[in-house]
Amino acid sequence: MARDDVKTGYKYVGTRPNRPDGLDKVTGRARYGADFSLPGMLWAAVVRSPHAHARIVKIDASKALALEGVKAVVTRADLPTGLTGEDLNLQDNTLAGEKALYDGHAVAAVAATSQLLAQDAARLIEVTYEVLPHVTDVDAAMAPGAPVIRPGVADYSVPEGMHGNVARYMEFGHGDVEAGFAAADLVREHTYKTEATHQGYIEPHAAVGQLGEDGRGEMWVCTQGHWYIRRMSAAVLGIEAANLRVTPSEIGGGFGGKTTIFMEPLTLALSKKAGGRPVKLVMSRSEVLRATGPTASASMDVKIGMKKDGTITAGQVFFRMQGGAFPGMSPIGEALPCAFACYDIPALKHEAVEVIANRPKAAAYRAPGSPMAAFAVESMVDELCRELGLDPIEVRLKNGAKNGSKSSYGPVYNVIGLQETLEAAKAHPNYAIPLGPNQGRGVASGFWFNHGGETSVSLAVGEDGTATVMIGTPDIGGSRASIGLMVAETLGIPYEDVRVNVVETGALGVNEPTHGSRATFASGKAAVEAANQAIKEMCKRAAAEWEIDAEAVEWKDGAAHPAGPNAGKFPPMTIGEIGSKMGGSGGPISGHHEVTAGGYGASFGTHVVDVEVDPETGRTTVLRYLVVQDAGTAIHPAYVEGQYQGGAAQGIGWALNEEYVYGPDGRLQNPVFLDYRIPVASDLPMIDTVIVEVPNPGHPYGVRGVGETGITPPLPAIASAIAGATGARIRSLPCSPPKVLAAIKALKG
Amino acid sequence: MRYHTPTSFADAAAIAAGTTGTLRFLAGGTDVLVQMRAGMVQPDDLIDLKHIPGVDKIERTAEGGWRIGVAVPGIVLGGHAELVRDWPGVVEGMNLVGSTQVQGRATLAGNLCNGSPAADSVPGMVAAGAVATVTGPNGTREIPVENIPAGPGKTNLAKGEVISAITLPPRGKNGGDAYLRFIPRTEMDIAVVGCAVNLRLDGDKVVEARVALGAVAPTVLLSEACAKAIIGTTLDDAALAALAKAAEGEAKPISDKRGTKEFRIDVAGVLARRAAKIAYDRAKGTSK
Amino acid sequence: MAKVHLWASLRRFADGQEVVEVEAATVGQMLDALERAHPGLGPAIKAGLSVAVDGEVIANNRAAPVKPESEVFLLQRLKGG
Amino acid sequence: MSKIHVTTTVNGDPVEFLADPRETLLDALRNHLDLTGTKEGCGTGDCGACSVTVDGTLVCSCLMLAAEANGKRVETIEGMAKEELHPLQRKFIEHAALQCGFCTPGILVAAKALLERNPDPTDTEVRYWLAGNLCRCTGYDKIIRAVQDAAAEMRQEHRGAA
Repeated sequence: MARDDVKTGYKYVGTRPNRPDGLDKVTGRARYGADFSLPGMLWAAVVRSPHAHARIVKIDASKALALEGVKAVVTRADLPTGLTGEDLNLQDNTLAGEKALYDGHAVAAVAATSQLLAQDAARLIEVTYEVLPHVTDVDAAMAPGAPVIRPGVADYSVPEGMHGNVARYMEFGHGDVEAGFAAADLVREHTYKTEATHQGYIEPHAAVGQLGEDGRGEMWVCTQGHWYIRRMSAAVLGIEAANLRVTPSEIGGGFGGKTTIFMEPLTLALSKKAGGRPVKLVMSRSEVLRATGPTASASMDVKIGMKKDGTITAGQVFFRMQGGAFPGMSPIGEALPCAFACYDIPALKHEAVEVIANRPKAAAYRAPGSPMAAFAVESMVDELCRELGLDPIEVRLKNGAKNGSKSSYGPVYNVIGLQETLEAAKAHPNYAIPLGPNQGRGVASGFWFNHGGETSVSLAVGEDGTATVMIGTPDIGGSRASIGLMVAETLGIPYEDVRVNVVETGALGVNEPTHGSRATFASGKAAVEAANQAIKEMCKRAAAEWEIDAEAVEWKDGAAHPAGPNAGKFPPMTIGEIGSKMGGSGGPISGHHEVTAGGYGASFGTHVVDVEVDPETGRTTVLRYLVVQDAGTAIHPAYVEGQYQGGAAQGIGWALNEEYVYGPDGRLQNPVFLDYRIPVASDLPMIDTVIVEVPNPGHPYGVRGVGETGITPPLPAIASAIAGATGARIRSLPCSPPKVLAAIKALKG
Repeated sequence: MRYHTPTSFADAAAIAAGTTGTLRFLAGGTDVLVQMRAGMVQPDDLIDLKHIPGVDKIERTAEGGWRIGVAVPGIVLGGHAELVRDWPGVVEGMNLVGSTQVQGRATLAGNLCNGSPAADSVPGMVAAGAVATVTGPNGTREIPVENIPAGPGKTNLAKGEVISAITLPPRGKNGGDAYLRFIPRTEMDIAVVGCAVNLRLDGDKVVEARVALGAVAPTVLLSEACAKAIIGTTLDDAALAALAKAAEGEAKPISDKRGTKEFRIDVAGVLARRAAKIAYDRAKGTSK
Repeated sequence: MAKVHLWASLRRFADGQEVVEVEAATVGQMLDALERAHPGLGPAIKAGLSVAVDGEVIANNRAAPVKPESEVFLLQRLKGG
Repeated sequence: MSKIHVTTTVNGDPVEFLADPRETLLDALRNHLDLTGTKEGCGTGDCGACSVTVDGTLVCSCLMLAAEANGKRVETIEGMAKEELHPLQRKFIEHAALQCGFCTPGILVAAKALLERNPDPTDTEVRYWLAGNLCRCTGYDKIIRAVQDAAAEMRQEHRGAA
């Protein structure tokens, strides 16, 4: 299933060349967010609320401003009023208004001539708070008597009578679930919980912003989407987006967490107040954990009915999710359709509510909502399989979605590869390895929609026969290489002759961020179209030179060839020859393509994990791990594997140790990597991968997008493996040693 | 902040005695710099001890023990074959502190003075019977390591006093020590529970034992009851069970973000058992 | 006429109907027609919707074509990580 | 606040700068010497992105004051490639052992320090040595493979040279 086994006839697609930015990244030359500096630059620091919920009575910055070298302080009073909807939410999160809504909420910012001075000045800004009652847990936020954090937060969807912290409600389904449960031999019903986790990118947010009196400005920033940064920053500050030019730096990881703004507009606001001097702001790790966008925490009721032969007759879920103190941030709209997306079940009912709580404004995190939903549903499917003595892969093959299945969320699947991933997992040697004492095996499947979105790409043919491609989707994990490969394939020129650049907002039309697994899919698709456009023009130039019809010229192997009746009449004209003469043959040759890309194909994966649990301490060791996922087509298989492995590692962290821990005072207790425990090198085994390729008919090279699905199956797969090893089922993540040990002891009575 | 680089402990003590604001000593800096970065501590005076001659040395004492300078980092301890042969438990405790990078800087004295009940190097030192040499404005005194920490983040050192060396006693014959800790990951975490066992055998029988428990009380505990449970035994299953029970009984932990009270009590017993076995095997010479 | 499937909790804004038939050649026309027929759906449409037309999910493209025989499902606006 | 005059050697070059006594070596490298290849991921010694060697010992430059570097020999990622790339650098590119690349300088510096001490480590030894270097993108798999492949090549070269 790896590329080697599939004959595609591609010359470049499917190969593993060095990435174009590799050299810069191994030598320390690549410039990330905090690596930019400008002449006359100031440094900024942010004052943050130490309270989970408090009225801001007074902000006194006089002592800070009295320090020599302190140039500007901004508070909410410096920002425009009258914003509505999500723009207001963004502004409220950039700087607190009347109330601080979570521990770490920004209250003021200061710019000074050095970083230490800015930090000293921030400590001198005195904020008077009136502390208010708070709530941080998703279930507690809906309990009677829980403080209503923001009255009137409910949108149109919330039925009368729900708690004041409920912001959204959703329900859908099909079939008769009660009849389905009645037809089952075994019906089980449980509640599953997941804690909030953070994307944990190693690069903290950083930006350098400059804004002059004329309202024109620039920003250099690490982001997944600089057009989003531009639009959001402009909205928050009440300036014209067109007057802001945003250049993305190299990005040190994002995973969805860098698709929105947090402190970026503050650099501009401070710059303007400081007479237009550029201002640099770099978050500390604790600021990142306290005050950027972790994912939601969830509490999920699941009920599934199964027959003795493994047929699933009905499923029902009720999800409660909190995405912080702002409405619209929890991924209920994604979690619900993902819940049963891997299955073809005759009767399903999905319900969810979004609740707000005194926590930071959640952001997207790799397949937002899908990992939680998978934890609940796939854990329950595993519980039923174990109780009925059924093989978990066979049950998934039996009930799994296929081409033409009606999806759990309504539409019919076109061409999908879930069954292929299940067959490959079943056939993999890992699935046959005998388990020892205290060892267990877990299986789970996962799903992500993938995404297309607004995309603009341009391509210029060089005088030397090379091609330069300008894309607007920041490269997080090797997309420049994969887009370069597709362009090389299309133009028929060596990969080394294609240069792919991520360009700033002034150089292209609008692009959505690198999110939803869309960069290689959508920018790649647009780049191929742009290349085709350039090819058309090059054929025209050749035709003019040969004095034949442009339609009688075909492009192959990097050259125009006379075709049809003219075949063989002229020697092929290479891209280099055409490029070298283009000034005299009509002018520079380029191609461009702008589209809201459609045609994306859903992505499915199946994971198999073996663990060993220390029965005396409850500590789980991952022994081996297998990721099988449908890539559509793997353009650069090494980076496809990298996405699979990285997604699995994040999922393993979520399953075992990562969690936001809030104290009774509503403050985050673990805002450092010491206690926010992401997997370290010695925690993990090698992560085996199988790339299944069921090409997506909606893409010229069959790409589906590979980034997101991989984080989804590990949560239930690990919990199920622990259940296999110990007999104890953990229904509340993380499966931390104290929890696992307590469950083992409870079993023993 | 004033940064001082005295060249003798007497000078260091004099500078320390003369300060009026927040004072910190700097050896490896792996705790102090973290606290400064987090804004928990803003020292007015920082006294760097690394310019004092001898602080980077490991030396045999006249009695056959080891005198370890306050700036000797973990990686140097771990690379000292003779010291490792004598006190593998002490060294393995120190080598569990932080990453390889932290090992390049972190010291026994710093780990001790940070005052954390979860400090990985402290149970091993306590079990070994290590002694801290303390220099103050009125000269030097020797204090058993277990008497240095006063509670989380606090020490029993008086104003102007600074640890000038750590001394491990002579290993002697038929002895072995070991340290184990429990963490949720494999590396990089603070101990949820730690336990060090140091014992001496006569034949198969344990004749001396010191057992120290970490992260189950405000300071590292030196447990009589645990020692009693194994002295006079051959560390058979009954003795190990008694040791586990004693450790569970001694543990008076709290529940926090790193673990629950119940979990810490259970695991204290488990680690005591496991560490005792390793120490026993080392004393027998059947393992390293 | 394209058949537009409403998720269950939207049906109360459309007289309890599960499927609403509308005349539309594009996603944008379809959404406009829906809102004209059932003004109660306005806030949901304004909040942002994704749609699936004949199996293909369309996040936010009002220009995407809808055929007379198309089967359309409304979804909440999808985000990605 | 009076500043401290620091004289040190970075990647073989003599350098001097004035440091606030509270400034870390990491701050000095990045802000005074424009050596931004060394990264800050946490500032508390938990992520290893700021790894450098000081007098040959691997340390976190965020856990060391700039003033402490006086008279020392500091090596950073910028000094790793001589006339050509270090085998580790080359193997990291070839094995796709980096995705976002932010942790890469620290991991390369740490891995180089490992191979200088232990030219033939086991996978487990590599994993524990690098446990203080967090990577969130790769799951470490390709990093371990790249380090081992570089180690094998370096052993081969060493044998060839001997």
